[in-house]
Formats: sequence, structure tokens, C-alpha cells
Amino acid sequence: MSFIPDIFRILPEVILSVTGVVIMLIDASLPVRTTRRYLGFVAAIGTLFAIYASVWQLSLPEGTGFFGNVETTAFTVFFHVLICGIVLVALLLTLDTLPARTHHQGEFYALVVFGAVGMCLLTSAVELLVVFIALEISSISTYILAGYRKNTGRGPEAAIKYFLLGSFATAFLLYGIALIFGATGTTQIYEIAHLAPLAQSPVLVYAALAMMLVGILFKVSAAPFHIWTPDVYEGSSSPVVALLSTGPKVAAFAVLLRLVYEAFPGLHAFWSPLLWVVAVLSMTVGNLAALRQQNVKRMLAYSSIAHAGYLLAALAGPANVGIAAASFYAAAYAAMNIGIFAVITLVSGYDDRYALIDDFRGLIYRAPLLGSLLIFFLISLIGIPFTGGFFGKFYSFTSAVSGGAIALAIIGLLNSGVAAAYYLHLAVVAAQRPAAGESAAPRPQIGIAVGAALGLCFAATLVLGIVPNTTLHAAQSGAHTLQAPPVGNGSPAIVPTVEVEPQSNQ
Amino acid sequence: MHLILFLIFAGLCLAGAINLLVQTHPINSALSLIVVMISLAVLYLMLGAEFLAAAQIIVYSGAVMVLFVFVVMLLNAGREERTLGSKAARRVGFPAVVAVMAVLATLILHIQGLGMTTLDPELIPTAELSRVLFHELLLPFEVTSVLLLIAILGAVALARVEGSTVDDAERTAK
Amino acid sequence: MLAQDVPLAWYLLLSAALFSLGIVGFLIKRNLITVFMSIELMLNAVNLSFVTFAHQWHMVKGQIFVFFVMMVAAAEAAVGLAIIIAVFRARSTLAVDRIDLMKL
Amino acid sequence: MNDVLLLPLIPLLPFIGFLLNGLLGRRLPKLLVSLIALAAPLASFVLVARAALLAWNGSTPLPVTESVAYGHHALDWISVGTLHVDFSLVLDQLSLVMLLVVTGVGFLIHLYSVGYMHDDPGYARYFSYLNLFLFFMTTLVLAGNVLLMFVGWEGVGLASYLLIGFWYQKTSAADAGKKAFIVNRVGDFGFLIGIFLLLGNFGTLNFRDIAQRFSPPTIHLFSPGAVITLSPVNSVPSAGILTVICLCLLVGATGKSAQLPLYVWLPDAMEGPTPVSALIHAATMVTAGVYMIARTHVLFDHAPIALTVVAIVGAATAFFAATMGLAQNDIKRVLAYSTISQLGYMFLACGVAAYSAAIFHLMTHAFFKALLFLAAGSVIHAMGGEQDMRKMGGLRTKLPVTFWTMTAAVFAISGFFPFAGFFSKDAILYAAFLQGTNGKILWFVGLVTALLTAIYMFRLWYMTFFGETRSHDVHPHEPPATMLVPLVILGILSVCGGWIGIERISDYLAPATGARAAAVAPAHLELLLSIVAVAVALLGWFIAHTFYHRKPERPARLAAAIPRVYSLVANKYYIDEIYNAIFVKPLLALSKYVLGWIVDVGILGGAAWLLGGTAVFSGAVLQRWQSGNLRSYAAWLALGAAALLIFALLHPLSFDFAVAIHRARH
Amino acid sequence: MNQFDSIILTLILLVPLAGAVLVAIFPDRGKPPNWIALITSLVTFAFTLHLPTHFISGQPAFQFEVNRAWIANPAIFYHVGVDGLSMWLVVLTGLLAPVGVLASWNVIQTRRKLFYSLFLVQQTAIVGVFISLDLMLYYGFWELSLVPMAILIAMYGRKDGPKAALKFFLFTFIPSAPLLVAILWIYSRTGTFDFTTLEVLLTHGTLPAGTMFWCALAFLFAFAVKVPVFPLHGWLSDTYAEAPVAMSMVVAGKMGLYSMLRFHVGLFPAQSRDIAPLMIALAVIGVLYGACLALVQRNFFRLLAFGAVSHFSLITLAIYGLTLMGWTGAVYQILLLGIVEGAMFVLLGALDSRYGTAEITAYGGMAARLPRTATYFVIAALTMIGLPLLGGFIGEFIILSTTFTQVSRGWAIAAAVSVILSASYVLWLVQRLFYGPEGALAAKPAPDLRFGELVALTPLVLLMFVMGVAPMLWLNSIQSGVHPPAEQTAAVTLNGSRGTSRWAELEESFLFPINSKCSLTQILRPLSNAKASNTTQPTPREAQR
Repeated sequence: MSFIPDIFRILPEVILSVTGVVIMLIDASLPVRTTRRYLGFVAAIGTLFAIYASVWQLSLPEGTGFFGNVETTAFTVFFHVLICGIVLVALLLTLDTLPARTHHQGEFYALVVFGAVGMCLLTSAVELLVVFIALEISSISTYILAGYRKNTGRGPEAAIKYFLLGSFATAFLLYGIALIFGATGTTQIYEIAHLAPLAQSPVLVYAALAMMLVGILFKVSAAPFHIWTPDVYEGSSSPVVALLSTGPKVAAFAVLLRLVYEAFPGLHAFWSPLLWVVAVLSMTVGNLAALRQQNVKRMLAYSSIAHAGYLLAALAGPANVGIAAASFYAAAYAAMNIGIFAVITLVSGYDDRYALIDDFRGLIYRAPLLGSLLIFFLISLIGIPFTGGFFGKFYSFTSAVSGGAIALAIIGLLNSGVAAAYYLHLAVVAAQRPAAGESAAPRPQIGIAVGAALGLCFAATLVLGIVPNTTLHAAQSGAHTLQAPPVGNGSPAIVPTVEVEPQSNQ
Repeated sequence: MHLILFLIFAGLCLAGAINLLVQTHPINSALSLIVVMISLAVLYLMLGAEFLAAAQIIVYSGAVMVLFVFVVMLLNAGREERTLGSKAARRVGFPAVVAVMAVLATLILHIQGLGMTTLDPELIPTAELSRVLFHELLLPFEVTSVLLLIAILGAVALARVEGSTVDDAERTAK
Repeated sequence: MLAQDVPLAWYLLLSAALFSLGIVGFLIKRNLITVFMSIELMLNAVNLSFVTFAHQWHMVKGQIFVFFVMMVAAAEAAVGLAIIIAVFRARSTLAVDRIDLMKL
Repeated sequence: MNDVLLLPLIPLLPFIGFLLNGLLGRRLPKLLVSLIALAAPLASFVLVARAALLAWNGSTPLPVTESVAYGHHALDWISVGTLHVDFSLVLDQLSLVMLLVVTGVGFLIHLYSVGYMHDDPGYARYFSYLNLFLFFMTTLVLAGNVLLMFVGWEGVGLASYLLIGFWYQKTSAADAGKKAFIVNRVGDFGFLIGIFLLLGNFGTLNFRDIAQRFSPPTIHLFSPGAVITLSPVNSVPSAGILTVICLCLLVGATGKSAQLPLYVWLPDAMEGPTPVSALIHAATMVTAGVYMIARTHVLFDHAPIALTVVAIVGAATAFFAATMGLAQNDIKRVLAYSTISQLGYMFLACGVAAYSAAIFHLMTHAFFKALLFLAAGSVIHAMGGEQDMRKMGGLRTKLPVTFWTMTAAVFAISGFFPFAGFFSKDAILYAAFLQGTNGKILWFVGLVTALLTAIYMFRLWYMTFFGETRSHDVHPHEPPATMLVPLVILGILSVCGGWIGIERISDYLAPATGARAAAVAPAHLELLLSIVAVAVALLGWFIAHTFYHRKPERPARLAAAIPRVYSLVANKYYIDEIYNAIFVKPLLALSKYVLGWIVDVGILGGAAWLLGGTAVFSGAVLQRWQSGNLRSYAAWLALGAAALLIFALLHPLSFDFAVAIHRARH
Repeated sequence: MNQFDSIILTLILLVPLAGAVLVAIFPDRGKPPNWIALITSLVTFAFTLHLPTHFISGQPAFQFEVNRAWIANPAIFYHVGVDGLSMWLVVLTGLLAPVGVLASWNVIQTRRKLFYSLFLVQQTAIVGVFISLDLMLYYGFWELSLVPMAILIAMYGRKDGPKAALKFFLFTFIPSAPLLVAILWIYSRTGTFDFTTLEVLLTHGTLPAGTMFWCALAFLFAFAVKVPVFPLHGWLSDTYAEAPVAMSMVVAGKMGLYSMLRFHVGLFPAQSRDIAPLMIALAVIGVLYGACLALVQRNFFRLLAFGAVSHFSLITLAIYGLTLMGWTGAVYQILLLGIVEGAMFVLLGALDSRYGTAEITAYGGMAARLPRTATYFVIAALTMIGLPLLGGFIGEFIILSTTFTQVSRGWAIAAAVSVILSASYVLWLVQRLFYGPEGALAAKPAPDLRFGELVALTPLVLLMFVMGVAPMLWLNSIQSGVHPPAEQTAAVTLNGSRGTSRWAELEESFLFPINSKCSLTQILRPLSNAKASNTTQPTPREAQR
């Protein structure tokens, strides 16, 4: 095998960091009054390059770099592309919606890009130290972004809540790392995988995993660690929510997959019931609490909790199926969630002047295209066939069922029935004829960048719904690169799903 | 000797920590936190991590806590007001803390093969430390730069005064 | 005369205690800054166990981990205090219990 | 092969008439409409007559089966699994007689209607309905299997529904139509069950195959319809089953022929135009029940219980209807009740297995009852739509033709020699008399009914034509010729229609209705009975004469003398009210309150609401979780962490393992 | 099988979709959307007519079959095809589409574009449900059909449209959750979604009986709600009352009933046999319940809804009689009801759009004003109450007679009572709307049926006649379609006929004893044995003779 410069292993991260630095330099060098909007384009271009780079990484032989600190595999590439895509769309979204008078626009874009560095690194790190630092990077950048609307009382409040609770959870994560270090004497994932079974005091390992799960589950906003989500989503501006409801979450899910499937496959008997409970809790709590929401952003916050639950349901399945399903779900979820937040950004404005459900009444009459898109994304969130949301749920619950967790699948699907209630309520309201006297919100303008963002989300959701083959295949080949637990803990019924190549059927 | 030192400084730690909780004025809390950190530094030393002990003093007590005190002064935060409260914190939180503590204690007591500390521990030479840091853990080290960069950016972006502050009246009305 | 050495478990117990005290602090402190301080306390507690384990395994990595945690803590401190200042600007209070504009 | 009788055309021609008038009628000139309307029944009458002649001179021996065929093989109507039904039409003596009556009288009434409905805006609609009726009626008569008969059966119901409600703006008319259809549906329900039972037990619906089951299997030949017999019973089903089948069919018959207990629709049916009453509700449709029983007599013959029931129903109906007829003042209603009672006679006849007598009476009754209605129609026409007899009177001189024809009819129905009614009614009573003691009772009831019949018919006669005119504002005049011609023809028929005599009829019908039980009675008995009958009729006439001619005030006094009885009779024994109170109102109440409110809204709706409610409520509870307070949030996080840790600690693998190792160490 | 045969179904599926896109891209002013929708639906209808003309009758296998891999894994195939069961339903869908367009021609005034594009998408979904032979594909269309429906009800419904839409969606969406789980479970055990494969696997397969029972129940539940069967009909009346008529005429009945026949009875013969007694009871209850409630409705759409419950329940009864003849009659009745309900909705929709109310009491004496409407309505009404020589009679008679002779006399008699009830409510409706003195609304001037409506209605009315006179045109091919499930049912019965004994008890419980020397049960005893021996083996051979 030929020698590969380690720098290639982190090429996307490098590109993104460079982009961030460049943005900062330009920002600093620009005169005060001029608009910083174009920095957004710079950022977007940088992200594009990052996507290209991470795809290019597929040509590298799989393996670790920097003395086993990071690795590049199909798995990491999948998530790199996903995260960079998320960031790209989020950037496009902010380009038009961020008010021109926003201060520190340059810093904003720089923060987004640096945050992207953290998220990407998070997915490719195989050393808990790197995981920790990357997590901090992405978290801190999102803390700041959450608080970016300083002039409203809610921005800082969201920021402080997110920040304090986040650090609180991070402390637990850190303690967990400490414990696993104490149990095995290492923090490298592969070494942990090998040494954990031999640990003298397994109780330490279990406790360590539990502690780490606290930190991770907090980031993916799964019940009972979801509690920060609604407030933060409501407080931060919609484009930011579009980012932080998807990016860090996806990255955290990648870490979760790594932990449970790669580092602690032996503890399957421990974490799988744990995650079962967490999944059920998340779905139920999220959906039920969303039923009575009047504020659309809070409603979607709850719904994102529920979606975390759906995703966790995938982990009830056998390794390969589960990982593939989870990865696919992450992609589908990201596509439709950013999409709907894009719509909300346009409708309710940067400062959420029209964030109540009633403000959406007659949207389809006010802005037909936007209204139709809203309904489309809602339908996808409900999980109607021929949309990404459906196949996400479908794979997730297929994995659950093939893992023998039929109860989980039933609960989940009934939950999606409950969820349909509030999603559809919003859709119906948007489809209603606006009352005569009611002064409807102004007609939203769709700029080019936002249009592109919406288009991308729409296309992604639709493609994932109609021809999911390629994405699914990518997810599966990613799943293979995570070390699968020894066969036998899943149910014998894994027969159909994974090993089939897409061509095998034609 | 070692035991005595440990007892003294462990006691200081706990005392400082408890004081941090009971003090109502932020300044006092901050100072008691500094006490905790310094005594921790001593404990590090006893565990043979002299570099960390130094770093602890410099970074924490020196930089971080100063920052805290500075902010406290800046915002001249007065005594805590004990008016409002959170039932959940008491009814849910304390049992939870007790549980956490209990669990940690039990599992610590069940750890197998924990050794002893001796008075003359073979100190890990700082050279060795730096070798690992700049060789095997180079990547995290470099990445940390990004972290700090973000921190600076964020601090600037957030802390600097902005233009008009819209009052929240009609926000909250919504 | 008296046993010269201390079981590492005591160190760990100490760190666990500090960690729990940190949580308690988060729960009972009414001032944003002090709440933040208790988080710092928790981090320190974790550091202690890191060092202990490092001593146990004779591994540098643990100490380096602590080193990184310190850096992160510093960064967090900068950002966190900045956020606190922003909150103070927007709401002109540091009382945790008053930071509940968004609920339900 | 003997020559084709073109049976399918007999129904189809009127159907074509219906289509033409129904689709284009509103645009066609009135004359053309009348021509089409008249041509259809006339043509089918001619076909029937031709068939009759061919059959008479023996060139085509009856029965003849013709089917709607495509090329050479008969078209199946329904052929699913074991159910096979085709369009085969059968012409035998029974259906021939029936057809002659239907088409003949039908044509006359069409003719009459041309005059009667002349000024009505819905002229074309009227005639299209009338043709439609003929189509279904002929289908009913010619049907070769039960299902096809059911088609005609329901079809005539439809036609009568449409014609009763012809003046649909009148609520009473619309109601009457609806009532007629629904009451008939009740009967049809029974009929349907009967059909199911036939299907289940015989595996076929063809009359012929069913009949062959009862005949020795030596001449057993399968008709295409009956190749597969689904049910394992290849022998005759038990008497019990036959009884049930016959009772079911009887329910159907009572519905269509307005027998107890389903007669209630017929009096209301008089809301329709008078010619309709004459054709459908007197001459033809209402006799379908009788025809059906005669058609399926094989079954009834083997179900004595059912036969008895038929006889009892008939007798009871005859008597009750007659009593009700006594106190009616609406001329048409009187006739309606008399129709019911006459139909009762026919059922009585069927009940004593004297099918030919029943058919005979059916025929004669068709003549004189149609005549009565038409005459009444011309009276009403003359009185300008007035139907209340108390306002009539003294029309004898003003409407001579009507008067004389009517007179003939009255005498016929009252059973005076030598009018048509005498022979047929006599035959029935005689047949009943021969049936042992039960028969004697039936005969007596019939006799009393005859008396009552005479009374109310002559009452009508006197009140209408005699005495002084009671309403002077109208100037009665004879109707146009188109209305008089049918009157006269029918008058002649109701005078001499009965001269054929029961013997000939029964001998002729024998192949179709089975040979009549040979009367093993002394010859003089029959004579004696007929004398008694005539005497009774005379008595009736006398009573009517004294009450309504010599001393017109007496009826009132009598009514005053026995008010209860009178009001009971005058109000038709409150049967309508009782039905309303027993069936209609409870059903509606049940549907509305119990099913509608309690079950649908209350229980089912409530359940759905409850599910949704619980979800929303628990959502509200969960929302309280979001207190917005940072410290509470931290508390919950801590709780979650504690839960995870405890789970980790208590997890069997972790702790026990640890303990095990611990033990191993020490 | 030539080239066209292989793509015809795909065409039928895609043409409406293309039309939808076309409508969507055209500007939304004037009538263009209407015309595009009309032409599209007519073209589709023309294509659907290709099926019966090229259908090889008497051949039980699927025809016009296409089977292509769609999604690699899980292995979902684009597997479509029709047999006698589904073919006519496809044709019916094709026929109702232009009718729907014409019915809403003048009713939909605003946002035509959205309406017609969604309408066409809806049509695609329904056709898809009928032709899919891959469970996932089927499920996809099944779910997809909900969405346009819900939106259209919400946007174009009457005043409470949104509520009704929500109710409809939740009622029909939530039950499909267990359905999906069941499908997934089957897949996880068999590794295939293919209907034809599963038919064999599940019937003679070795899957655990307990779970199979639950799967069957999940299937049945989803379908029963969609039909709807008695206790689950809560959504129907609101939907009928609020939805635009073009939607109402396709929302209920045929999809659920077809699915029951194909996917519940077809895939779970044993389980459906076990549950048949319950379903029969529910069906009969539904028949009477719906009829009774229809009697007392004030809103004619709601009246139609409960009438529909009654009629659909009758079909359910036929399906769970588990007899070939019953199934044939059921399919035939589904077709006919589709037509009759379509006509009814066009007519009532016309009244509603002209006079702006669905309150029956507001009308009266309309026959004089709107003779054409009255005529068509009366014909449709008579078809609905099953008058002979009109289509309604055939299906009803086959169903009732089969139930009576082969399944259970007691339930059959009970169900036959609906003959009386349906006549009552339908004729009463006719009278209250069209007869009697002119009501308050009659004064308001309104045109009689417009040309478009006539064009829409006349074929339907003609079909009512033809289906009543020459049913064999349909029955032959339908009979060839109902064989596959029958074979399996027979096969299962041979293994052990559980159902029959239950039926015996069932009717014992129902038959009323007469206190005389011959109690009815005694009389009919020989028959019941005969019946038992019949129900157990309805083999195709016997039926083909």
C-alpha cells in the first residue's frame, strides 16, 4: 500500500478551515459600511470544494491517519458529504434571509464554516480526544449562532440555555471518557473495542458508556435529554435553526453509531434496550407535546425530537441494517427539515414576526409556490410514500422489525399517525382560504439563493423518495466500514436487506 | 505524609466547593472556586503531574478565574435573589444528584486493581509529555486552534455592543 | 508510622464528590455566573479523575487530555461569559430564574 | 318445428312505446304520442290473439318456450357459479288467458285514457308510464323462471309507483306512491326469501324444472337452466321446507295483491288517475299475486298448511275489505275496497286449490271492475273532478251510457245471474263448499261478503245515479267517444264474459294449473248454492234500496245508533294508524335517537373524541415539562443521567460480573 | 403479448401524472386547467378500455403484467398487473375521472390549477392501488391516495372542509401504521414483497400462526376503516358532507373492498376464515345500521354516506362469505356502486352548487323545475335500491342468494331487510327533493343540468341499464379473476375447515325458533347440512361448469 499523506485524511476539514480564515481576513479588510453578503458566497464555494474533497476521499484506501486519530471510510465520506451539504444549503438560506444590517455578518459565515469543520471532524474522529474537541468546536459555534439575534431578548436566552446545558452535558461526556480511559487505559476507539471486553472491571465500562451516551443523546436531542430543544429553536433565528437542527444532530448521530457499533459492540445487550426506551420516549414525548403548539418553530422543535426517536429506532436492528437505515434517515431528515425551515424563514421572517400557525393561514393563496413546498415538506415529515421521509421511516422500522423490535415499530408508526395530526393541521391551515378581514402577513419574496436552497431540499427529498437506491447504497457501504458486532445478536431475519447489490435485481 | 497532604487538600477542595455553593455573592463563589483549583493543583502534583499542576495554576486560576472575576465586576452582579425558585430542581434534581453520587461511589469502590500512590512517584517527564502532544496528538492540538479561533470570534461577535435593542414587549406578546 | 500512600480510589471519590457538588451548584445557584462556575467545577472534577487514571496506567495521554480540557474550558469561559454579557445586555439581569421568556 | 309466436315482442313493443314517449314525448305532437301509446298495446294484443288462435287450432301445442336468443343459443341473463338464469318466456294456457286479459283490457284503458288525460300537461309521460307498465306486466306473465317473474313483479310495482305519484305536486299522491312501493317491498322481501329457498332446495328457478321435480323422473329432462343443481337434494324437499317456501311466496302475493295484512297501500293508490286505478289497481297488477300462486301451484299443492293459510287470508281479506267498503264516501275508495275484497275471493279460491276458478274470477273481475272504475272515471270527469258520492246523485239521466254500463258492472259484481260475476263467484263458493267443514266456514264467509258487496255496490249505485242532484254548480255531460267505446265493450264483456262457464275454463287450464278435483257432489247442490247466492245478492240490493233510496236519512240514524262501530268501520279499523304507531314511528325513533344520537354520536364519536382528547391532554401535560427554567432543565438532565447510570450499574452483566471477579480475587 | 400490452398499465398510471404536471405548468386563469384535465382523463379512460378488449377471459393468471426492479434493497419491484378482479376497477376509475372533472367544471371557480393537478395525482394513486402487485408499491399508492384527497377536501370542501379533511386523514392514516408493520414483518420473514410469491408462501407457508393472525388483523383493520365497515365509519359522513363531489365519488368503498378481497382474503385465507364470522356479523349490522341512519339524515350528502355504509357492508358480507359466487357478486356490486354513487354525487352536487344547501328540507317539488335532474336522479335511485333490469339488482341478488344458500340463512335474511329499508330512505329522499309542493328554494331560478353534466351522467345511466340487462359482459371476466383466492381458501379448508362450525353456531344464535310442532330450525336442518358441505369446497372447477 502506498504512503498517503495524512493531510488527505482531513482534506475537507482543511479546506473548510482555510475558507473560514479567508472569510475572516476579507471581513477584516473590508471597509466598515460595505455589505458582507458576498462572504456567504465564499463560504458556499468553500463548502462545495469540501464536498468535492470528501467525495474524492473515496479514492483513498480506507484507513486512519494522524496516528489513528482520524479515519476516512465510506462512512465518514457519507457523513462529510451530508454535513457539507447541510451547511451549504444553510448558507444559501442565510444569504438572502440574513438582514443586511446584521452586525458581524462576516463572523457569522466564518462561524458556520468553522462549525462545519467541527462537525466533519466529529464524524471522522476515531480518537475520543478528537471527538471531544470536535464536539466542542461544533457546539461552541452553534452556541454563538443561536445567540446571534442579540437585539431580541430571546436570542441570548436561547444561547445561554443552550450553552449552559450543553456544557453540563459535555461534562458528563467527559466524565464518561475519563471512566473509559480508566477502564482501558486508552481513548482510541479501536483499542477500546479490543480492550473493553478484557477490562478488569466491566462495571466501569458500562458506566462510561452511560455517561458518554448522556452527552451524545443531549446533542441529538433525544428524550429525556431533549428538554433544551424547543427553547433554543424558538430563540434562534430560523436559518440558524435550520442548521443546528440538522448539522450537529447528524454529526452526533455519526458519533453515536461509532460508539455503539464500533467501540462497544459487545455491550449490545446494554445499549440496545437503553436506546429502545430512549427512542420510544423521544417519539412519544415529541409528538404529543407538539400537538398543542401554536408557535411553528416550537412545534417543529418537538417534531425534531420525535424524528430523533424514529432514527434511534433504526439502532434496534442488526448492525449493518441499523447503521445503513440510520444514515439514510439522517439524510432524509436533513433534507426535509432544512427545507421546511427554509420555508418558515421566508414566511415568518428573520425575526420571527409571523411564527404562529395562524400566520400561515392562506399561505398557499398568498404565495402558491411556497405554500405548496410547505405542504410537500410536511407530507414528507408525515412520511407519505414517494417522499424521503417515507423511506427514512420505512428503512428505520424495517431495521427495527428485522431486529425483532416489532413493538417499537408499531409504537413508532402509531406515533407518526399522531404526528400527522399536527403536521396536517399546519398544512390544512396553509391551504385554508384566508379570512376576509384578517391582515395576512406580507407576501414573502424568494431570492435566488433561497430559491436554490429550497430547490435543493425539494429535489433531495423527492429523489430520496423515488430513487433512494444510490443514497441507500452509499449508506450501506458506509455501514460495512463500521466494524459490525459478531453476528447472532440480531434476529436471524436479516436475510433480505443488506447484502443485495443494487444491480442484482435488474 | 502523603496521606496527610491528601487529606488536607482534599478537604480544602470540598470546603471550597461547598463554599462556592453556599456563598450568595458571586465574588465569594469565584474566590472559593480558586481555592478549589489551587488545591487541585497540589493534588495533581501529588499524582505526579507537575506540568498540569503548573498549567492548572496558570490557565485556570490565572486566566479563567480572572475572567470570571472581571465579568462579575463588569456587570457588578449583586447578591443572588432567592425570590423565585424551581421546584423541579429540588424535587427532581437532588435525588438525581444523590443517585449519581451513589452510583459513582459504588462503581469506584468496585474498580479492580486500583493501585496506590507513593510519596516518590516516578514523575512523568514533561519532555515525554510534549513528545506525545506534538507527535501522536498533533491533530487535536492543531484543531484546538480552530476552537480558540471560534471562541475569539464568538466572544467578539456576542459581547460587542450592537445598535438598537428592540424591547421585547411585542415579542413576548406573540 | 502511618501508611504512607493513599489509594487512588480516594482521589476518584474526591472527583466524584466534586462532580456531584458541581451538579448541585448548577441546581441551586441563582446567578448565571455562579452556575457557570459550577460547570467549571465539574470539569475540574473530571480532570482530577483523568490525572488519577493517568497515574494508574502510567500514561501520558490522560494528562494531555486534562491539558486539552483546560484549553476547552478557557475557550468555553470566553464564549460563555460573552453570552452572559449579551444576556445581561438584553435582559439586564443575571438571575437564572428570570431567564424564562420561552417556555411550554 | 311449429311456427314462432314472437313472444319476446309482446313485452318489447310496449317497452319501445315507453322509450319513444318517454324520451321524445315532450317534443312530439299529442296525436303522435297517442298513436304510439295505443299502437304498442294493440300490437301486443294482436300478437297474443294470434298466439291464441295458433294454439287453438292446435298448430302450436302449448306450452311454448321462447327465449331471447342471439343466433341460436339463448342468452343467459345471469350465469354465475351455480346460478343460471335466462330470459326464457313461456306461453301456456294460464299465461295465455292472463295475457289476453292484460293486453285486451290494457288496450281499452289506453284508449279511454286518451280522452281522460287529454288536457293533462304530462300527457306523454303518462302514456310512457302506462306502456312501461304493460311491458313489465307481460314480462311477469310470460316469465319462464321465478327471477324473471320477479323482474316483472318489481317492475309493475315501479310503474304503479310512478303512476300513483303521477301528479307529484300533490303531497298525498307522492306519499301514496311511496307507500305503495314500500309496502310492496315488504312483500317482495318475502318473495325474495322464497326465491332463495327455491334456489337452495331446487337449485333452479325455472318453473318447469321445479314442476318436473314433483313429476316421476322417467320423463325427467333438463332444461339448459337447470344443468347444475347446486344443492344435494335431487328429490322433492320435505313438506316443511315447501310450507316455508309457499308462505314466503304468499307474503309476496299479499303485498302485490293487497291482501291482509299488506292491503293498506291500495286505497291510497286511488290518488292516481282513474284509468290507472282501473288498469293497475283493479284489473291486472293486483291480480299478479293470484297469478303467481296459480303459477307455482305445484308447490302449494304439496304444502297443505300453506294452502289453508292462503284460504284464510283470502276469506278474511274479502270480509274485512267489504265491511270497510260500506262506510266510504269517496267513490273510488269504495271501488278500491271492493277490489281488495274481490281479490280476497280469488285467494280463497286458490286456497281451496280451485286455481281455475280463481283465474276465472280474475278474468271476469278484470272486466267489471275495470268497467266500474272507468265509469266512475267518467262520472268524476263529468263532475269536474269531484269524487265524493255525497255530492253526486241523479246522474242517471245526464250520463245514460255511463249509467247503463255501470249498472251492468254493479249487477255483475253483485253476482246476479246471468252477469259475468255470478259464474265466477259461484264457482269459487262452490269449490269452497266442497272442502269439508273448513270449506263450509269459508263458503259462509264468502256468502256474507257477497251480501256486503251487493249492499255497498248498490249504495254506490243509488248515491251516484239516483235521487236528486246534490251539487248544482257543475253541469255533467257524457265524456267523448274515446271514453265511451271502452265502457261499452267492457259492459258487454261483463255481461257475457262469464258465459264460458267454469268447466270449460278449468278443462282448458288443466294442463297449466293441474286438473281440478272432480266434484263428487250431487248435481242439485251446485244449483242450490247458486240460488242461495243470488238470493243473498237480492237481499243486499233490497237493503241498499231501503237505506239509500227510500229512506236516505236512515243510514245517518243507524250510524248515530252505533257510533263506535260506525267510526271504527269508517276509519278502516284504524289499521293505518296502528301500522304507523307500531312500525314506522318506532323505527324512525330508534334510528334517530338510539342509533343516531347514542350509538353514532355518543359511543362511536365519543370513542374517537376520547382518543384524540387523551393525546392532546397528555401533550398539554408534557408541555408543562418545559417550564422554561434553566435549573429545572438541568434537574431533568441530571435525572436522565442518573437513570442511565443506575441502569448501567444494575445491568446484570456489569455488576454480577464485577462481583464474580471480586470473589475470584479473594 | 405484444409491446403495447406490456406498457399499457404504466401508461394508465403515468398519463394522469403527466396531465397533472401539464396543468401545474399552465397559467391559472380561465379554463385551460379544466380542458387539460378533461382531455387527460379521457385519454386515460381510452387506455383503460384497452384492458377489457384484450383481456383473455377465463385465465386466472395476471395479465398485462410488468415486473421491474425498482429499489434494490429492500427488494421493491415495480410489479403491476391486472386480473378479472382488478381490471374492471381500473376501468371504473378511468370512467369516473372525466365524470369528476365535468362535475366540478363550474363548481371549482378558484385555483383550478391546483385542484385539477391534485385530482389527477389522486387518480394515479387510485389506479396504482388497483394494479400494484408488490406490497410496498401497493402501500405506497395506498398512502399517496390520502394526501391529494385531504388537501382537496380542505381547500375546496364546504365550510367545515378543513375539519373533515383532518378527520378523514387521521382515520385512514393511523390504521395504515399497523399495516406497514405487518408488511415489514412479512418481508423480514419471507424476504419478498411480491404478491404472487407471497400468495403461495403465506398460504402454504410455515410462518408462525400467532403472528400471522396479528398481521392479518392489521391488514383487515386498515382496509375496514377505508371501506368503512360498521364501527369504523365515523369519518365517512363528514367527508361526504364536506368534500367536493369529485372526491366523494372515489373516496370510499372500492379501494378498501378490493384490498380486503385481494390482500386480506387472498394472502391470509386461514385467518380470514377464522375472522369471517365476526366480519359477517359486523357487515350485517352495518347494512341495517347504515340504512336506519340514512332514514333520519337531514343532509343529503350524509344520507348518501350512511346509504353507502349500508351498501358497502353488504359487499363486505359477500367477501367474507368466502364463496366464489359471493366474490363475483361483490366485485360486480363494487363496480355498480361506483357508477351509481358517481351519478348521485354529480346530481346532488349540481343541486348543492345551484341552491347552495344540502339540507333536504329546503328542497321540494324540484321535479317541475329541473325535470332532467329529477329523471336522472330517479333512475339512479331505482338502481340504488336494486330494481330488476337495473344494475343494482344483479349484485344484490347474487350476494344475498349466495349468502343465503351457501353461508348462513339467518344473516342473509337479516341483510335482506335492507331491501325494504333502502327503498324507504331512497324514495323518501326522492320525494322530499323532487315531489310534493314546491319548497322555498324552488322559487330561486336555476338552470337544469348543463351540457357537461349531461355528458357526464348519460353514460353512467346507460351503464346502469346495461349492467342490469347484460351482466354477463362483466361477470365472465370477473369470475375468471376471483379464482386464485378461492383455490387457496379451498386448500386451507381441506386442511381443516374451522369456519363452518362457527357459522352453524352463528345462525343458531340468530334463527328465531317458532313455537309450533315444526320449528323453523328443524325445518331447515337438512338444508344447513347441505350448506355446510357447500361452503367447504367452492372449487373453481365446480364454478366453471
